[in-house]
Amino acid sequence: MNGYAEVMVAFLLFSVIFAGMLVMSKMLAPKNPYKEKLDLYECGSPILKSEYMMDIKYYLLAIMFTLFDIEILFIIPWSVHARALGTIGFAEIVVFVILLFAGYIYAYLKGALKWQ
Amino acid sequence: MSIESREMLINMGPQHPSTHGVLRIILKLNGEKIAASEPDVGYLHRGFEKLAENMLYHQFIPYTDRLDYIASMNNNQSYVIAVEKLLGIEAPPRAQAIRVIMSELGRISSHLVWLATHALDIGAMTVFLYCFRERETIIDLFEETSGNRLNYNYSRIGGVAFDLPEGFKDNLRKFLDIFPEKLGEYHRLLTKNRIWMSRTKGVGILTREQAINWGVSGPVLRGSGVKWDIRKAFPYDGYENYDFDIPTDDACDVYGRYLVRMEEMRQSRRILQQALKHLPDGKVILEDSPYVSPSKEKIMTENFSLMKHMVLTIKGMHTPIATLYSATENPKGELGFYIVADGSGKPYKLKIRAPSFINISAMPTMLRGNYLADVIAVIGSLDFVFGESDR
Amino acid sequence: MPDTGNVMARTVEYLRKLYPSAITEVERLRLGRVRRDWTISVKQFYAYRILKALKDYPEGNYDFLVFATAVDTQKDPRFKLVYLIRSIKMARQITVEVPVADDLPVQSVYELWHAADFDEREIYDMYGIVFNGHPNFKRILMPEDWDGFPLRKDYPLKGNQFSNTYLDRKLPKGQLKQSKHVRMP
Amino acid sequence: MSSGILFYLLAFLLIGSSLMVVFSKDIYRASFWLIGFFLIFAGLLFTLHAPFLALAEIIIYSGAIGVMIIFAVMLTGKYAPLELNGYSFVGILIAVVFVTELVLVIKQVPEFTNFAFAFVGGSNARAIGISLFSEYLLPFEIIAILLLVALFGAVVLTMKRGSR
Amino acid sequence: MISSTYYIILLLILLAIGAMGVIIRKNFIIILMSLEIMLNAASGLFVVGSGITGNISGQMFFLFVAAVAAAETAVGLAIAIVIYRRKSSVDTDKFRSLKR
Amino acid sequence: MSSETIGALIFLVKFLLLFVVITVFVLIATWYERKVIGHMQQRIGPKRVGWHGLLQPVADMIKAFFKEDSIPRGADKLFFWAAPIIGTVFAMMAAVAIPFGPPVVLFGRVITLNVAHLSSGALYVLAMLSLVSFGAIFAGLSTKSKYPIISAQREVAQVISYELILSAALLNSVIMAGSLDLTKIVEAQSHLWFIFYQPVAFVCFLISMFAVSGRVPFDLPEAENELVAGFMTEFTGMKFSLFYFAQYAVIFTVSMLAVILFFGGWLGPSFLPPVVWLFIKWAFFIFLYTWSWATFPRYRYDQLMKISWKILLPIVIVNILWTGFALQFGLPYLH
Amino acid sequence: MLFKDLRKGLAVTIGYLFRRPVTVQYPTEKLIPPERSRWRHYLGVFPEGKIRCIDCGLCERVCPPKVIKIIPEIREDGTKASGEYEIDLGRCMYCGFCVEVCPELAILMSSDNYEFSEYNRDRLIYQKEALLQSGSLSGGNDE
Amino acid sequence: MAVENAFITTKLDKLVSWGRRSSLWPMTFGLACCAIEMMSTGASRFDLDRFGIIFRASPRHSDVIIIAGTLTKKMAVAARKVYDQMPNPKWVISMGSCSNTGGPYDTYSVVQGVDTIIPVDVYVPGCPPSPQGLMYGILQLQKKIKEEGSLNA
Repeated sequence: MNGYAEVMVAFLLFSVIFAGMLVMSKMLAPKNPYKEKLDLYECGSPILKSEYMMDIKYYLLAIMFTLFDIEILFIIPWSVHARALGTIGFAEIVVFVILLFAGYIYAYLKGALKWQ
Repeated sequence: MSIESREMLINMGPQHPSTHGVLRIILKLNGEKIAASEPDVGYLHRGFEKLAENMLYHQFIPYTDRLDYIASMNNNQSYVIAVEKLLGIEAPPRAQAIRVIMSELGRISSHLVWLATHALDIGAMTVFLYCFRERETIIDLFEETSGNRLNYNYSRIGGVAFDLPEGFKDNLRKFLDIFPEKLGEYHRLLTKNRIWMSRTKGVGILTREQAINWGVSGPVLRGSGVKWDIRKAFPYDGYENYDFDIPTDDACDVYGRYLVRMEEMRQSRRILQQALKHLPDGKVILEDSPYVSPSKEKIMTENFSLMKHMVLTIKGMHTPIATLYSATENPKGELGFYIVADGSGKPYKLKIRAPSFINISAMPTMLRGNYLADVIAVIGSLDFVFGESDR
Repeated sequence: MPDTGNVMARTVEYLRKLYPSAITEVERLRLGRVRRDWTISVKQFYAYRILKALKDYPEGNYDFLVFATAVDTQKDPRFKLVYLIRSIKMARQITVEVPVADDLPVQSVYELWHAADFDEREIYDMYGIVFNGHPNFKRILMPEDWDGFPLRKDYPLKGNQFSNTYLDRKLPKGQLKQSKHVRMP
Repeated sequence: MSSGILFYLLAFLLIGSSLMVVFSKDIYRASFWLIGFFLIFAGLLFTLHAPFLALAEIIIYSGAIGVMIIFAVMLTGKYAPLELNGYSFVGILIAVVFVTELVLVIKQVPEFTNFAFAFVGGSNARAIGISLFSEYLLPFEIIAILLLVALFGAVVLTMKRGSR
Repeated sequence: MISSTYYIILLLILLAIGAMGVIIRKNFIIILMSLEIMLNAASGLFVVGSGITGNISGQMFFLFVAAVAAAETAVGLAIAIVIYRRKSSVDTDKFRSLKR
Repeated sequence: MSSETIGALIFLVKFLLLFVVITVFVLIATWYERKVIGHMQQRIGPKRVGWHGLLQPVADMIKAFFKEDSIPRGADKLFFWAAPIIGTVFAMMAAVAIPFGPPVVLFGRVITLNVAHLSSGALYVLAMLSLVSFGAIFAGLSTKSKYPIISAQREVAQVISYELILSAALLNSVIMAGSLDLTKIVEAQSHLWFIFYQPVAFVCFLISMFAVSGRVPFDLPEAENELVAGFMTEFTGMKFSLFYFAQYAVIFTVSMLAVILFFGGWLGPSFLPPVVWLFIKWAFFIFLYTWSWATFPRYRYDQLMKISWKILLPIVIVNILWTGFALQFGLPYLH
Repeated sequence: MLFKDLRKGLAVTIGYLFRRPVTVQYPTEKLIPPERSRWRHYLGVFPEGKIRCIDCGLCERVCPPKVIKIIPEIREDGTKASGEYEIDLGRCMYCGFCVEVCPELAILMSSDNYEFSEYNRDRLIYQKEALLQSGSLSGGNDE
Repeated sequence: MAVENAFITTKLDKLVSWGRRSSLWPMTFGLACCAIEMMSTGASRFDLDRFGIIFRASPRHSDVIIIAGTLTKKMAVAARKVYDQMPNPKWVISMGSCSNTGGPYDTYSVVQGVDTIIPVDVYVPGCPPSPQGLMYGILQLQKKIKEEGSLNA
């Protein structure tokens, strides 16, 4: 066993426990739904119909997050072995990081990280 | 932004934790940025002006408490001064000094509530509780003087209702001694705090010209760098005898208004100290004026006094036929009463110039281009009260 | 502090020179000790121009609109608009009264003082006087579907009937606790 | 025995969730099921004794790509009409034929059951590290350049006009 | 016991489902999602192969595919968003050409 | 009994123990937090329900359990049910890999003091923490209500920004220890805690810790004064409580992680058992959460992003390179 | 030093952690309101037990929200006697004008009787019998 | 069996009722003057947290709504809506004269008593009620919940 079977079983157990809690609560609690109760909450005012549109910069953030996440994921194999991989490995990582940082600086200069 | 985004309409209020009561703002959001906003007031419109037209002058005093219910003493004083001016009388010096003490205490207490809610809105929860802790001390002073915790009904036409209770001066002195330390605590928690500064600096800008054009008053006007204070410009109740400064700030933003109010609390303390030192002796209400009921002892013993008392209570007093506007510097700004008197015991018309009402109208200007989270900072810095705004 | 009368007198003189027939009445009642502002009555036709002239008054702009309101005089013309304008520089204020009729729209002063924004809406809300040229003209204090103008003298204090479909709806079954009639021990 | 149950459960969930993705009308739901798919796929990789890859799957696919997709949906619209016409049935048919063919081919591949062996270097991450910095140096750097270019592309696409 | 064949068949089915999605759906984002399923299934086959051959290379390829998938999704979704902003639709039928 | 059955039993016992520990922690923590913050504000906090209000969380839970569960019209029922479960389950799952002490030998078996002993434990915890936010995201998307949607978007943006810093800061400890195994990371600190080698990484970790668990000054997604209750606005009763549960479980895990990565985990003088040392250090972080809640205002989200992307990210990446450099060339800075 | 601004704030909050709370723990310990406090009304009586009120109606007239209702009782011999006296405490604004104008000290307000919540709105209308008691009507809480 | 069942039910009933009254979360519905006193009650001097009361902003999380202040006709719709949106079981405390009966504002724009809009459980008189008065009202509500029983709510 490498521990991951336990993880999966724990996942199942937790899901069952928490879903069970919700279902139990639903069964035992009083119910009295009616039209007005089920209205969306909007501070007591009549609901203004419109769709929420997000700022596109968030999407750029998500992209940058993805790229840096991958970077970190690729650094991890080196990090557990950093000493053994020696100077070559370190140089590799430096080049790798610098390449991604170039992208970071590009995005920075392009104003992707500007908020005002 | 390169690509045009569509806008979202969102309701903030009337039931919202940070709209200080019942303000409703309709925000047009572009992402989280505010493209436009429209304040919708009137959720606490109670018909004060109509009520006043159906009420004797003195009966309306308790209602003025409920205008700006955070600084009831100031409202009392403002209304009573307006009526006194209309009648051409003036309260005795001791009464004036007591009113000054009360209104400055009211100013501190109001600013404490402002700081409490402002800080709570921006997330500093503890400041809220600290401010209310100090406010309780002031409330205690008010309660032992006037008999109520919030709506004091203390000022009377021609003076104040009661003299100061025993031990009041000591209690007040004690409060004034500890207050700077507490004020220092708030400063340490907020003023130089990087989070607080980043949340308030450069937010909700209202330039000098805009401030004047929008007719804002009080700390909001002074936070925009206009040195204007009714206490200095049109002194009342002997304010010309006190030595105090009018703090202003040229930053024109939320932080500037914050600093102005914090400094105002210090100045109020200064005035209070002077008032305490030079508190005159004597009567607290005019006794032989035709507009003022005699004291209780006289009513219970003298027949003539009883008659006068009954007439004043039932029919009210004869006023000159005149119109008048009188304003005082309330914690929120310039609170004015415009009275049209027709000679009867009831005002023909009473217009209340509510500072909050006008200050709210300047809000869309301050909000444009800011973030959703800044709305609450701006609301906090405007410090309005709906009892007064909606009347 | 310069003498009050002189500044005000100069202001009125200036206005008179500009629009000779505009000002019908000048009132400088001294009540009590501390009244310093004058009141001028202006014909409705000239009202906007007079106000504009006051705003641009060379000696010190009357750039601060303290408030605007109306009075239901129950005479003819029925209403009287009241503007109180202040010059922050000179620390002076002047009241401008404009008698207006019930049904004639009035020129909005929003462009001169944005402070009139809410005040004019309030006047409309309370008295039913309509303003032209206001950017967002609708009721402000009362609900949009309110009937009548409360501060008119013929409006009863307790108001007229108000009904709202949302409120008139009965509470759903099992909801009403009847707290009004059940006496708890 | 138990690993058999686990496999069938995972297989069922994988196929179910991928079908939900393909046939859902609401893109939010589709992204929900897609993230679920990634998670279950990570479970499958666990059973293949590739824990590092499973975690990579969770971090990259569920974490990063899932977030990107949710953002994209928030930026566009929610509903995607699902119209099935003759054209799409051809698509389904092609898919089915494709599968059967491949399954027939698979019959030739030798069976193999013991996935639980260790690679050179002990733990999964370590083995990958050694391999990455010896054999796969060049692809590693190319990946960096690819990511860089992707970032350029995304920035150029979304911030094109008048960003200043 | 579960042998590699089971894994391969499962992954092939997933691949087919992904392909089906790419073919029948018209929404660009859903197509991208289906593509992700296909990529997953394909790289999963690499991992199974790595197990069979006892060579870590298969797992390496999984990582590389993941990186490529991320890059592809990033750019693909960016394109989808740009197109949506222009044509307010992400329906593939509506943008046969990337021109305006 | 076969060895497998015993293994399964041990697993079950450990699992239940973890569940109980976290549940008790969540219950106690809500009480403790209200009490401590109360005293910081010169008031008392829960007092009247049970001894010094100790039963307060229990009462809250019972009430929430028997509260009506209403789902707004037009809400996505699947998301509405799934979101609280996702949040809680993954928060708990993250705790599964946390070791509470060195492995012990009992009945001739080596028993690790975590529910699942994983060779890439650190990475696993990170992966699970990144999944917790999906609970909040789907909760926000579940209705067409506006405040929750804004909140969901803030949650995503915040989590992606700070997940990165968290993992990069964590990487420093991994590089130092040369392993992803949390037990080994602790063992590697036996002569000096990593906080002394990596103060910068620790500060970054600390900041992102607050952000990931969504507490003051980074509690933007549920900023009560702006967004009413954020993504939880439309959730009632038990579902709402589960979100709280998830938040505290995350706090539990992240604080544990901080102790393990930088403060030498359960290492300490031997007059106390290791587990006690672990919990003492951990309690400091829990107190830190309360303390900062009592003191700080909250940031605006663009400032939050700015801190993460413009300040912390370059620092933490450079720090990784520096750590690698120091490791390669054996600068006196290390060992 | 680093983060000086933040540390200053933190010092303030932790400083209070060990100080005595200012809380008044209400049901067990109560804050006594000062003498002038205006809470529930009661009617003044002469030492011999006769009600002081002479039905002059001043309080009825002065009351701004008009919550006092007096219906005088005319005795057969023509003299006025104290009739019905009713205050709607649910509407009262506790301004104290009634106490202030009363020439006979006949209506007073208790300074410490603020505990009179009711389950029913009608019970807040206090008749003469209730107004003669200065204690609480609904009985204090159990603790 | 039935007896045992009834026994369990009453036990459970008591437990649930205890939970509900020990954790009354009011919603922030401050309207006017009374709101300030409500805030004071929550602040350090009086500290509602002792009773397990914390204010929530969303009606979905709250059990009791304290109508603190004048309810005008314009606001009544919002009040009703917010009340509607609270999940069962729910209670209403009417705080202060204005919300009890309309108070001193017998005018065209004020609702004459909250109970014309929503059912009220406890009326707290005062203008505004002192914090201790409000706490007394809350204790009365707790008493009422205790007597009401819970499972049929």
